[in-house]
Amino acid sequence: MSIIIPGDQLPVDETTLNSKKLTVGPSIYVDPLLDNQMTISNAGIFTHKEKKTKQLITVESSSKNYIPAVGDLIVGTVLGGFGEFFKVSLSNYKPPAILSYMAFENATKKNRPNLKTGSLVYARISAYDPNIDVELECFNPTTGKAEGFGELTGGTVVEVDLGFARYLMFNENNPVLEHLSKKCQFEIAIGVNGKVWIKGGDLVTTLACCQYIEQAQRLASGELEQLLKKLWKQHNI
Amino acid sequence: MELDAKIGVLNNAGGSSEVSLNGIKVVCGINGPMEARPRQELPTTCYLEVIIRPAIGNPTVREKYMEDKIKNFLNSVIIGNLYPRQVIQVNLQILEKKNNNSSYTSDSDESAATEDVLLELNCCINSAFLALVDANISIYKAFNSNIFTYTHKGSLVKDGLSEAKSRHLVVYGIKNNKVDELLYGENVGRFSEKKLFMALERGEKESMILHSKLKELSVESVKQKFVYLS
Amino acid sequence: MVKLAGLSLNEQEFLTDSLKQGIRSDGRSLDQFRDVEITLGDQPGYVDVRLGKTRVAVRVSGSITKPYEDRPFEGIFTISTEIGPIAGAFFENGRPSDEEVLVSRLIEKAIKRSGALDVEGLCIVAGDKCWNIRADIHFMDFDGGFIDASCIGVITALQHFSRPEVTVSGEQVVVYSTDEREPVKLSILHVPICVTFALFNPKEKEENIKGGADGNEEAGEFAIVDATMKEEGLSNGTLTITMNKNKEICQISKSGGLPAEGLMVMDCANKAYGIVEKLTDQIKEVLKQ
Amino acid sequence: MEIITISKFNNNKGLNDEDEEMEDVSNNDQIVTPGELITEDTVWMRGHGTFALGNKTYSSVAGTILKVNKLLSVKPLKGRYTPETGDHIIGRVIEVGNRRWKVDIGARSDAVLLLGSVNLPGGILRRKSDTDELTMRNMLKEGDLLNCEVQSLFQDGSASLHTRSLKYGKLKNGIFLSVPRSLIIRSKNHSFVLQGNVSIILGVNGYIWIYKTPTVDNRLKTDSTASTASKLQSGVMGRQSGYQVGSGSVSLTRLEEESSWEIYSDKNDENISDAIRSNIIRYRNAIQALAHSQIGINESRINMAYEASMAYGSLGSLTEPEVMENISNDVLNGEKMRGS
Amino acid sequence: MSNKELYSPEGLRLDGRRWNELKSFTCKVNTHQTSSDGSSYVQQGNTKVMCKVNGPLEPKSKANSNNNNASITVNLNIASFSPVERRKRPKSDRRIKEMMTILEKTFSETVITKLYPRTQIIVDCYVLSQDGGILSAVANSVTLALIDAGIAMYDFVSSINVGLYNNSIPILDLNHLEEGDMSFLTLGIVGKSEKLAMMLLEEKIPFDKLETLLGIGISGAQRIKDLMDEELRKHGKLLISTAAS
Repeated sequence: MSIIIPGDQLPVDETTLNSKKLTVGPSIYVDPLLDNQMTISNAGIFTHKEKKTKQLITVESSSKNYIPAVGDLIVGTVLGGFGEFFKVSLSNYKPPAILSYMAFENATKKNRPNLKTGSLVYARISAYDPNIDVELECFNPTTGKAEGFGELTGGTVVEVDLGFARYLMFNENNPVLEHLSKKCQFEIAIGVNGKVWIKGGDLVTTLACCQYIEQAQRLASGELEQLLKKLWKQHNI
Repeated sequence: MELDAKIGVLNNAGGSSEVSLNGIKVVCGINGPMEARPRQELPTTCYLEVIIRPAIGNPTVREKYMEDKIKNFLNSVIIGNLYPRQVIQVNLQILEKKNNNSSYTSDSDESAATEDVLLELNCCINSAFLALVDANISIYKAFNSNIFTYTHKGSLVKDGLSEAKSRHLVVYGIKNNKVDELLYGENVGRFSEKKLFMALERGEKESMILHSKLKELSVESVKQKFVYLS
Repeated sequence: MVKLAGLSLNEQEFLTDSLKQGIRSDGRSLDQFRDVEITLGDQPGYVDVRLGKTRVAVRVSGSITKPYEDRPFEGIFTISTEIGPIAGAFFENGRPSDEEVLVSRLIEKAIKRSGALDVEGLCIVAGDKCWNIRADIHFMDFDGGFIDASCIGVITALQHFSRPEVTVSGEQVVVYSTDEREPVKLSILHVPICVTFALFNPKEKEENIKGGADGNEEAGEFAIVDATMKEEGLSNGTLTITMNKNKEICQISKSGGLPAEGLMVMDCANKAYGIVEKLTDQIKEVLKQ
Repeated sequence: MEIITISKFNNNKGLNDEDEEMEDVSNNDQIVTPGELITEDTVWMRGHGTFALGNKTYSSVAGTILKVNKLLSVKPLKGRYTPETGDHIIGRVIEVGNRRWKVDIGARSDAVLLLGSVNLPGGILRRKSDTDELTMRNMLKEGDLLNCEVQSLFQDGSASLHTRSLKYGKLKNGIFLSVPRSLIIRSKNHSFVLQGNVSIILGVNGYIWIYKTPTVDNRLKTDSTASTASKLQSGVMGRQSGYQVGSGSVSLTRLEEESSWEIYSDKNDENISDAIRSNIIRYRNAIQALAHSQIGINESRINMAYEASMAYGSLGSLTEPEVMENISNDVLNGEKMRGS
Repeated sequence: MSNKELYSPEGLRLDGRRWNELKSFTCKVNTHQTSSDGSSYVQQGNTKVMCKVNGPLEPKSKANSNNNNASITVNLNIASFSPVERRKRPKSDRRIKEMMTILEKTFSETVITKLYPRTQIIVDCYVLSQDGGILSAVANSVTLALIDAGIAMYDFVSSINVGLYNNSIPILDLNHLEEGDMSFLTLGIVGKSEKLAMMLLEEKIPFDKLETLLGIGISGAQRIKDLMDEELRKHGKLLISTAAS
């Protein structure tokens, strides 16, 4: 694991970078004023992936500050309906995103989705530009089917660091959920905006799952089993 | 004096740090970037709101002065165009301040108070760096701040809390593991041009030393954030 | 206290449902106070209090000034309670909300008006010179319970603080530095502790107002001790009771909110006393070190 | 002075009378106050002014019990105006918005008057154009008073108004007066021509407009104002002699010629004589006297109060509390005499 | 005037009342019919308070607009001539702000706010003369004015204060001399129940006295409720007799 912070040098030398087509991920700032010089702007884990014709450098950082990107799956809170769309909050104190009434399965002008203020939705970011509103959709635009998107009923939400949310999302066999799934049944929707929706069979299970996810992000994978045992004992499940 | 610091001390803030240096203890909490109120909104870049609160009493012009200095300086470091129409709020709470007899103040302490400004700025800037890294806000370069003092005998010391002829605050930016440029300087007292340059030169060296310490802290905090990978 | 920024219906429902079953999301029982962590600073009068994720730092300081004209034999004691955005982005800078005014009034009543600090002992020269003791409360991190935490902070810091010795010879007032003479502790008359309850009404409002009366079924209101931010935001009102170990009530404040049965208030007061006893002992223990 | 706060009642059908003899509610002058138990009988549907818990129905306002079939409600003694479709009211423009005006009608929320709901200057058959949208402020601007009707209600109870009739529109040549709306008695007609060359509009919302009766004098003038006035006048006359639905309506062709910019003019007539002016004031003060004593206001009472006020020469003296009480006593006494 | 004969051995107070006797209570409603939707005047001994209610109406600013409920704004003006010694209090005074917040939070629970979404109810209170129990008198006058305005409420809020003399004898409905000399509890109850809508104790009392004070305060407040109710009915009868068409 190579951790770098601002002020560090890129751990890859220039000749390698120039050898293949390079894609630069977030947290590395390419300064247009300084001859596209690359500098490290955030602290995180550096990765350099090389393929036959191209290469990728990124810095994986974790924080509570979510910056939207097209294609991200998020858990959002509906702030209200306004004319033709809902406003949805992705994270507190950030400008809300827009979810059109038409961006649902089977939605027509007549058949409007019914979402109350304060309800949760699982949605995909369909358009993003820092200068305009973020747009969301609750269906797969190619098939027109919901495919798991839409309102999340019941359950509750745990807020986790963004890095952890991505880790849960993109590592299919991650030990965190693996362990939990052996213990109980649950539904989960992971938003890369740091919100994880969980619903267990009953209230106590949901609560235990919440506490587990919340505490798991501060533990090494070896300690997970112990945490689970402790929580389940505590709640007498 | 040794810098003592912790990262991620607050829960509500997006990033935070607690730094003790030269008898001053500062907590920095950063909120944001978040949606700007209309009067703060800047179309292409982020609006920085710096709030400093003193350990004792209500904020005065002294705090306003420091807020302004730090705001101007941070504006040159944060990559603002990544956060258009948003606000980044930098809160600095001074918790402890060790002058001769901190728990007792009287009106005659005013002159000492102006000298303290440099010491407090010094601590605030270092604290702000750690908090920015913790908050994952993009910056052009790393930075840190040091204070140098010319004693009445004319020798140059780092920090130096006792009476001094002049005091120099030096902030260098660090990029690609090298001292990049002088970002900010502030001086009080009487000194010659030559002495100033000497202090700056010393600053360059000390800056790298301090940076390695801050780096160590930052790396440790990143490790902690990704502990679940281990 | 704080608007429920972004708390979804699902979360609200989940929280109230759990509370109805007597379960809290941090594993406490309904009438359990969070563990209090009190850290004394190197300097006298500096205390750091943590109540769960809530963090409050209190700084007590002293200076010599002229007493108020209508109270020439008393020193001055002020408590500053400004909540800045460092405690959470929902607090605005420099503009106290109604809630913040309530917090500051409450702390003032609990500590200053209840006479916890002997202000007469702060007089140096009657009508001319006295000590001005100031407690600055720095609210650092908010997760409910600001009142309770700051009360603990202030009362601990007052006991931790010591002022320099002064002597009066004629017109002259001499202040001795801490090296010259042992500094003097303040005289604390009693140790008030605040306990805040959050009130919940799981049923309809009609039930709360008319339930119980006229032979209707029992209303279901209940109170929980030391609410977190989310719990506080969901509650229908708060009740703060300030007591000391001598079984004196220093202050009660139920500023509107859910109407509560008199019996429930008595019940809360009884619970509060148990907590007050425990916290007073803890503070004593901390100060011994 | 113990007051029994729990009162029960049985209805005339004698559905539920296990207790001793109970009062009959339909006499309508029993007062209930908030929190008071009205009935434990579940046959009633709960209407406005009540709330319920279990079987019990409580009053939420101070007022009188009102039963309509199985609907039980409490009519508050007082309260803000609640618009109903067809109400003839007076409103004040407070905001010019996007193709609509916001109008204060003394209700819980402001009403809207859509651009499409007014007579456009220059003929009713004209379609509204973009120019109209841009010149809305030339028709009605902030502060203007309107004579209008509630066209429909939105879901949240706020009103949409219209002025698409010649009797409605912008008001001039008079003064405004506001009285508690509970004092205005709903009737089929709310505008009257009074003696002394004065006309009055009693808005159902408690807003009143007293103005010079439009005269036929300027008939000789050749502009369209004259014809407007004359036709208005004839319309009013028609109503006076037994108003019937439909008789006041005006044919489209006439509307066309009358709907000129003149109807939105800000200028008062030049020839409002001092006599008319003082008559207007006298009516105003007479109505105020009625309102002072909480007496319901209708045409005949206004006339009686006006006559009673004649006993006092100075208009200013009419605002003195004793005088106001005297006037209203006179009205009430006069009514009794007539009634007996 | 220190701890002297506030309460004589014969059981009489400075103004001749017994320990459980209320100050003379008078109230009127509909006192300002042209400038408000509902208004009231309450006199408790020498404490005189007047209150005007306007609303529910379109909110003056977006901040006061709530999609589900009416928002209640209370303004409290304490006239500088109202105390015995003339004294000006700025409106920003924290004590006044505290009282306003308490009133707002109290009445937000008793007014059926869900009936009036996106509206604002503005309550203006004026203290004309002070002789103890301001908060109580103001709360009572707000109740009356809200009812007069025809605003739907679950029930009355009636309020009174009760003091503790010499840490032993409870005394109901204090005047300002008594207030200055003893700890007292101000409470407001809902209707004729024992439910406390608001409760405020600002100085020390022994814990075991709390129950007594609460009990006496609650019955005092219930009595006030009766008196207000009576006045409302009287006023209502009068209205019906004159306004009938």
